[in-house]
Amino acid sequence: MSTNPVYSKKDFSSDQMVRWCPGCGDYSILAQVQTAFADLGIPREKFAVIAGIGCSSRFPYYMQTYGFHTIHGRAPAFASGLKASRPDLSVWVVTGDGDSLSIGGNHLIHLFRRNVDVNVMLFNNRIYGLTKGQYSPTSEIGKRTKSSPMGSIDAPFNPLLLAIGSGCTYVSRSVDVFTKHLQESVKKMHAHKGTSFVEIYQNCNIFNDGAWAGFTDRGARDEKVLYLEDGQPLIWGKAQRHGFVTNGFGLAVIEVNTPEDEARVLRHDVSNKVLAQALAALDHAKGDPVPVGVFYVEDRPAYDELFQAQLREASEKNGKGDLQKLLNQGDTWVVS
Amino acid sequence: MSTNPVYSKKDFSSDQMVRWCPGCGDYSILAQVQTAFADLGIPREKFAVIAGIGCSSRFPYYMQTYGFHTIHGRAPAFASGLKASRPDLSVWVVTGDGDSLSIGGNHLIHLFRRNVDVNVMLFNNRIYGLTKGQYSPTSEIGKRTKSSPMGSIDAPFNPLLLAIGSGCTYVSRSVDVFTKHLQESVKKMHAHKGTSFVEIYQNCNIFNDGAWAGFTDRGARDEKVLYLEDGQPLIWGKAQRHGFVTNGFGLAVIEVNTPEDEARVLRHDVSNKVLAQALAALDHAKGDPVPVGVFYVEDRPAYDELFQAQLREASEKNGKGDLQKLLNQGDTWVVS
Amino acid sequence: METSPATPTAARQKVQSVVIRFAGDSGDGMQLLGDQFTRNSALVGNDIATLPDFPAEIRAPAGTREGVSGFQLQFSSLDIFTPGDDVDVLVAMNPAALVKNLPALRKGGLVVVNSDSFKTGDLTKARLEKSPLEDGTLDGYRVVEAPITVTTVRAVSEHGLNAKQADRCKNFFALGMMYWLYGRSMDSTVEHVKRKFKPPFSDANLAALRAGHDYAGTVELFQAVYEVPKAELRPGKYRNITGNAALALGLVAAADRSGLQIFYGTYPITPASDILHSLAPYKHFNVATYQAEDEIAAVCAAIGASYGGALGVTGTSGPGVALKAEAIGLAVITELPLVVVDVQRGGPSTGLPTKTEQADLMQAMYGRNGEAPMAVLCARSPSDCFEVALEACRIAITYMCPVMLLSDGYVANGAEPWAVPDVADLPRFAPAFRTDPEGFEPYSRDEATLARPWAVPGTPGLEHRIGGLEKQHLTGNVSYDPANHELMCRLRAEKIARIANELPPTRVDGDDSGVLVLGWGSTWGACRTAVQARRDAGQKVGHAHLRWLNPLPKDLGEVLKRYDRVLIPEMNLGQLSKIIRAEFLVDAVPLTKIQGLPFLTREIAEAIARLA
Amino acid sequence: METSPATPTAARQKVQSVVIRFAGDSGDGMQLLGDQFTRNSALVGNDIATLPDFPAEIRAPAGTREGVSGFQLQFSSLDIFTPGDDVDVLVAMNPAALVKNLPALRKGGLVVVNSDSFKTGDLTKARLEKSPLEDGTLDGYRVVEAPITVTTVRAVSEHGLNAKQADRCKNFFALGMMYWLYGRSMDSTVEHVKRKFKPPFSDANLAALRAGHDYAGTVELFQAVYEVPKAELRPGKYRNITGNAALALGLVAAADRSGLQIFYGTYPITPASDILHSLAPYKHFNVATYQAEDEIAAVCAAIGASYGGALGVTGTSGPGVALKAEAIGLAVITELPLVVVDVQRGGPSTGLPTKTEQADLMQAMYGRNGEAPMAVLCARSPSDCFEVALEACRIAITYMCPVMLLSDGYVANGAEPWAVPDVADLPRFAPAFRTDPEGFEPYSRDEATLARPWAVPGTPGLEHRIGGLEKQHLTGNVSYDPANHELMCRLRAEKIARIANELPPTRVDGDDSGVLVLGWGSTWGACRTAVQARRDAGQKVGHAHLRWLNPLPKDLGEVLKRYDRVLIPEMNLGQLSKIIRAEFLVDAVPLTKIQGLPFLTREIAEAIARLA
Ligand SMILES: Cc1ncc(C[n+]2csc(CCOP(=O)(O)OP(=O)(O)O)c2C)c(N)n1
Ligand SMILES: Cc1ncc(C[n+]2csc(CCOP(=O)(O)OP(=O)(O)O)c2C)c(N)n1
Ligand code: SF4
Ligand code: SF4
Ligand SMILES: [Mg+2]
Ligand SMILES: [Mg+2]
Repeated sequence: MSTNPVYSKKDFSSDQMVRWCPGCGDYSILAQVQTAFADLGIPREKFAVIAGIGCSSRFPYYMQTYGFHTIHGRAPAFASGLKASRPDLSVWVVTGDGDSLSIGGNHLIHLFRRNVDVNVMLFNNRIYGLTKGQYSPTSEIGKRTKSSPMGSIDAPFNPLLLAIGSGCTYVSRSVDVFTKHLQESVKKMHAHKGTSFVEIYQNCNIFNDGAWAGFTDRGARDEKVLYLEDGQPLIWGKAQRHGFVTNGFGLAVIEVNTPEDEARVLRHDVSNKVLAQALAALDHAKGDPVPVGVFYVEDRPAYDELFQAQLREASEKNGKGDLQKLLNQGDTWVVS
Repeated sequence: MSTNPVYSKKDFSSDQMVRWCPGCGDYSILAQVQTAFADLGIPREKFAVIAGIGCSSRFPYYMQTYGFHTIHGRAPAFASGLKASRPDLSVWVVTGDGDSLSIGGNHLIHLFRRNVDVNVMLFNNRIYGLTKGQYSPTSEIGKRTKSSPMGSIDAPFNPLLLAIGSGCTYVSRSVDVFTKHLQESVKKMHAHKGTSFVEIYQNCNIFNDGAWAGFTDRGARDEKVLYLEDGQPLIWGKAQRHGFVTNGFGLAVIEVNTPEDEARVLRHDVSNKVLAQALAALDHAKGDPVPVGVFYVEDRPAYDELFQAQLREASEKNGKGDLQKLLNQGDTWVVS
Repeated sequence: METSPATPTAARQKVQSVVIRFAGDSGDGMQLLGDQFTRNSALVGNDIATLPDFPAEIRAPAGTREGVSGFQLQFSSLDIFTPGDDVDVLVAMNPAALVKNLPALRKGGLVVVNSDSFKTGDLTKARLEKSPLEDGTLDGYRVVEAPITVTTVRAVSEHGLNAKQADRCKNFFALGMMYWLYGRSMDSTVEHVKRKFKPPFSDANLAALRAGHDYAGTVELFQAVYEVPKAELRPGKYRNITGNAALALGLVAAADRSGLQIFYGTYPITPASDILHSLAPYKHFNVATYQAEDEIAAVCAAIGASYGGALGVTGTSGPGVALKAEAIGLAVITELPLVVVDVQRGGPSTGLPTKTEQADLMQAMYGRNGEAPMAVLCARSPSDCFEVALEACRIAITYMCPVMLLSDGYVANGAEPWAVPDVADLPRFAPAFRTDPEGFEPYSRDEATLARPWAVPGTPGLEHRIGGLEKQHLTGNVSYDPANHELMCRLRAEKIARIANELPPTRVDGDDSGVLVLGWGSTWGACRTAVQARRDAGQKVGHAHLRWLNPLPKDLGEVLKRYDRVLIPEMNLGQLSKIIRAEFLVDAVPLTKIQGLPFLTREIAEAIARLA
Repeated sequence: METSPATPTAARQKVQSVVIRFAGDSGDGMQLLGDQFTRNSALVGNDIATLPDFPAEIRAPAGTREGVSGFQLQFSSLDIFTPGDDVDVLVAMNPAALVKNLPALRKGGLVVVNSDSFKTGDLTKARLEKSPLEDGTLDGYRVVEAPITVTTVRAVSEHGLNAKQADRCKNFFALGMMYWLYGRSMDSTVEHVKRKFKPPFSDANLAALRAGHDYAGTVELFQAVYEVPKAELRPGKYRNITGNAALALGLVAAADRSGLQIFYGTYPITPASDILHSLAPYKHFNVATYQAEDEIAAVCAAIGASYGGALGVTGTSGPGVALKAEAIGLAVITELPLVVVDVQRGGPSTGLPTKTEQADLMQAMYGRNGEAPMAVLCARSPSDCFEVALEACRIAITYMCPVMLLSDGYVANGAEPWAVPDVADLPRFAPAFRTDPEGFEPYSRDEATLARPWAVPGTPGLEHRIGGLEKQHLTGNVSYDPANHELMCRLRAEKIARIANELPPTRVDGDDSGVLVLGWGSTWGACRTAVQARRDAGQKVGHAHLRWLNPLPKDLGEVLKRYDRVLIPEMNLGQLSKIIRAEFLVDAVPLTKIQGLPFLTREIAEAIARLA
């Protein structure tokens, strides 16, 4: 492609009726992704959006790109095969907290360790939406649902800690209603070579309304959200008066009143895995701020590049295979 | 049980011929586990040893306990069901790096997050033994095997980081030939309520001989291994002259020559997750020492306890269910 | 139980059976409406059969055809077995509901529409250019247009609801109209509303209900009031029950009758999830539920529980059964009890998740590697799910084997009156756990059933190992011996075959010659009604309906031989037909339908007629 | 190619066929021994067929019965199709190998034992109380006791090996003895040793080889030297090939002939892993291999690659197929090309992983939820795997559908001579990818094959969505329409049925009446030999052997009708029998064997005779 096409959001809207419940957070995510894709400067036909099963996983139907609505939990596996053999495509996985972390957990962590150049958007609404409201692997302990009338007893995953723990090279977080932030998140993922992961806090207004409201509501946002920027001090709050400092081998909060305070504050470093793990472990329920943005970035070869490199190298070393020669190999004898 | 039976190792040896290759590290592990079990003071019939498929997973056959050689990768799921409904049993999972981290990854991480009181021993030989030597999810990049003649391109998992990242509450490491250490590891796991995990470095002398020799050989051991003890300084080496100190948000090595040096050295704290992650991330291939022992311990309720508590609570609240009443419930009417 | 009926102003006519369908947007409360009318019909002594029809989406866009939710009910003074082929009365809350459901209405039938919902915007959402009220669409039907929205809103105005809340009361208005039309007391619904809603919603709903009732009487919407007399039902206590609820109760009963904990390991999937939802509150009945990370873990956890001496049960739908296949094979070779419930839905793959189908029979029979024979039985109707669940558990424990229980979306979500059984009449089947170490061999067998002993961890002196490798006869040690493998394969097959020893002779309704209709599962009602219809028309027809598919009843071959022709109706492409043909070399004629919908009685009756 | 034979001192006798079995500890190098003798036999122009037999353990304890590794070879001057029923010569390196394999030796057969390995310790390991050399066990056989260990160690003494290394040369000593016995040139092995071993091992092995040869001649161990003359084979270039290797080459050929990348996604499992091992080095043939985290990921990655325009192939054994079931259903409904290779092994569950069986046929046909028809074909012999792999790929691409290729442990590990094909004779089948946006509909269909267009990501203007929900005819949009579902279910079935249009008429060897032996897969050689034997005995017998199991050949019903009786030999409990009976209502007689071992010719011949 010599000149890149100019797109608008509309170019990425398919002709299919969007069928999420009115008010579902998925609508905003769809809009932000369409907007962001239009800005990426890649021909539309080069996008492949792969999903599992769930409300969130219906996403591909609404994108005017190539799309594959596969089976429950396996999207990372389909995406891995596709990207390995078609590195020219921009491959995106859309998944829910049930799809990716319940049935699909294994494929997700293997995608991460292999570092296939696929972008994963996990819509976390802490519930199974499509099957009408059972607790999910991100639901909080004690959650009462139809399948847990006395409260769930399964401790939730922390998706970011799981991602880092399994070797993901790009780990980030955004929120359905943080429109600009989400658009930027999507664009940055695209720029990273290797698996990029974003956990998107998404509201399911039918079965788990307000799951994230404590810090995503307009009122709470400014006070509770810690916007991560590489190299910037870890400061948050409306008045920017809270900051993190190191404390032994951990984080402690200080009040940031003076320039000296500010100097003490830790600066975010996306290459520091231990710091990323500490930030990912923060818990809103315990009064911690909620970091959004990029937690961790690591530079290591993408699986699909290595895969293609071996194919190339084999051909360079041996020449393009000659089938007849191959068949004739080994201990042959002639009967005449 | 009023008096606990007194056992010796022999009491835990079954009558089945042990069929691992001569020289396999599994023999030592078997011996240490049998020895440790004999010391635990639980009646023999209370042990259930559950395994998947692999050389390592044949372990149950050789234990004179209840044993279940299940299917590939699923042992944690069988064990979860068993322990949830039979909390009186001491349930052990034996698995290999392929069984637990390749096909079985999802069940393992879900066991960890649920914190079912099951003890998991992962025999890590960095290879698929039973299927005759393909690379595994812990094999190093570039490993040449029958299935990766040009070298494998899949980055390995770090099993301990994965365990911590998925919420495991007891994370430890030992080595097949560290006989006493391994026995102690097994006993400590038993004492922990909740999922206990030990990664056991195991030598497969047929398909991956010497995978760990760099620090498990008698010569190298004293210099390379960092024995973790809660509350003790992180010091290692034959002369005990290397130590870890905090460095920003990370670990740095110093030479420990003076008492002041020693005072600077970080003390191990099994309750510090961030520290555990930093220690687990150490890489022998990069010249780091190899920690063995307990990395991390967290105290949170075990799944099976919560599971049983709900059953009990329901009966206490509602009384033992009366079936006839239940059937008669709802909108009934009488036809006469 | 009958309470005083409202006094209708119109003429009173008796009819035998009525089929009514409520259709509206999924937000319109059609299922509630249907449930209430069903319950009311049961209380007046009618026999009933229902068929709900949900959209696949949680909340499809309002007013669209995709968002239409329906509920069909047949109530009758006769014994009925289906929700009816042709709808007599269609209540349509919006244009989408009208056009989508009109094809089911019989010519001359009554259609009641909410005339307030036929504005241009409503028509657009339903992808209509003209209003069906005006373009002749409804020619040939009796049409009653009622301004349901406006009248409801007016009726509830004093209760202080906002516009949206007021609008949501209109299902009760429609219900009131229907109660008037069938001369019903509204007491049962009044009671329900008081119990389930809080003020001001309870009051508003009741106001809407009464308004609908009054409106129907006042404006003389209908020419007559219809009455469906009581049916002659077997005396007893009845309740209306869905298949999934009955299946759950069957499992609870199994816990009671066996004295075992039922361990229900599952992963949510439509249309099986409601079994989990039903069971979860029954922990005090020694029923434990375990929501696993996926279907594989669910069945493995259930097997783990069975290994420990509970009865492991796992419920799912077709795609989940596919995932469980490998583990079921392990249950086959380790000979542990296990019940696998498959609430079948439209396939292949994700298919039509909210629709019904019977296309997992072959998967149940053969969907595993190697020779892995499994007991398979099926439920014919909602209330039959109770009995079948109990029977599946009993067989699993008695024979130490996995059992597949086939239900389907139709049976699972449909409801019918259920004569509540007396617990004392239910079989007991407490297992005899092995405890004696003397002469213990893990793979010795019971002479009659070929079951091996159930020796659970914790039993002193019985420590032993089991697993997925071939077992040596008696000792259970791993064995690669060729003759032993053959022996064990045949023993496992023979064990399942022996279940037939305790099956009752095949019951055949109707004639002993002519055409035999051989059915299984949820086609029961349609088969039965069709056979009756053809017999009434003078054709010689018999009807046998299989509960057990593996093993088949011992006398089935004999039964088949008596007939000139055998017709096998199935909601698939002919799976039971294949089994019957292979087994008995009978040229059975398949009648297949694969539309996500149950058979109409007529479809089967016509096929029978063609074989005359 | 024949090189100068050694000059034997004993009499020279011609024989038609010889069956020889080498048996020893798994550490004794029996497979290498067998391979060398096989190759040598091929080079002298014999027809050959082999059967290796490994223990399940990697290294079972030395000297035990469980650790015995065997290799059977038939070499013949006739066209042969099996490794032979009865062993003429048994070479047993230790007591365990002797007692385990003696039952296969024909009465009067020759047994060569390593007399150095019958010490008390050896006997104990083999669970023997007395030495079989002394207790009459060998009465009725011709016994040659040779001090193989001692003589080998002596022979290699000058090469500086340690005791263990020296001991490991004894397979070459035994090989030398056999070369003498059959008057063979040892050149091929000498060459092999020089190529594959480094000094001092090469020299030691050669010394052992010569010592064995010399020993046999010097001590006049045998009464005669036997010669098996050249067979009359079809002229051409031959190589000896195992089924797994041939299958891998078939896939490489498919990459060449289709112009597509073959993407082999797999997870190791016995006995399929060797396909991966064979393919991995062929990256320069546009064959990519992907070792996935499990079987589910393997098939999904392969489907992902097919979606992108490669040909996805996934290989496994029975338990792996079970795990792939759900994803195969997705390939069925999305109508993407996919080849699934099932190298069948003993089941159920983990079963007998290193043994052969044909018990996954029903799983291949039906092991998925819903109506999910799949093309199924099978390989009859090691070299047939090449053709079948090529054909599976061609059909998958031509019909846009998943194809199941059934191999088994016997075919996969067995070897036979393969007439190397001329690449120019192989079919080409480059797919026509859709690129024209004009009138593009993802679910429009080719008139003949019903294939839908293959429109891959990256093609401008063809952006569209596919998935596992039911598809609307032509547009491919999600559709819950009942009639559409029925249409699509029938179209998917019809597409598979149409493959039969291009299948050749069923080939029947032998007679046109009497008994028809209908086989499939690896029973081919035994069926063929048995039919020949019975015809030689005067019975009227025909033999048809199916390559395609779904669809069946169109003329099969006609063929079956010609015969009085149909016999279906299978290594399972009668799976093809069920299919044939259901399809044709023919009272086919199953001949079943489920021992992890192939049929003996005799077993089939006797069954044929019983039907006379
Ligand atoms: C094999 C299989 N098992 C179960 C299901 C049922 N199912 C569909 S989506 C889903 C969970 C959806 O939750 P999530 O991924 O969080 O998506 P959401 O609907 O919340 O966006 C389940 C259990 C299925 N479709 N396939
Ligand atoms: C479903 C299934 N897939 C594949 C296999 C084959 N298989 C058996 S063990 C194994 C891997 C073993 O590796 P690991 O767990 O590391 O155990 P080790 O033999 O090294 O102790 C594989 C791939 C199987 N038995 N079942
Ligand atoms: S159920 Fe929840 S997640 Fe699903 S579409 Fe509705 S609001 Fe969104
Ligand atoms: S193959 Fe390796 S892991 Fe397996 S038994 Fe042999 S030495 Fe041990
Ligand atoms: Mg969700
Ligand atoms: Mg391993």
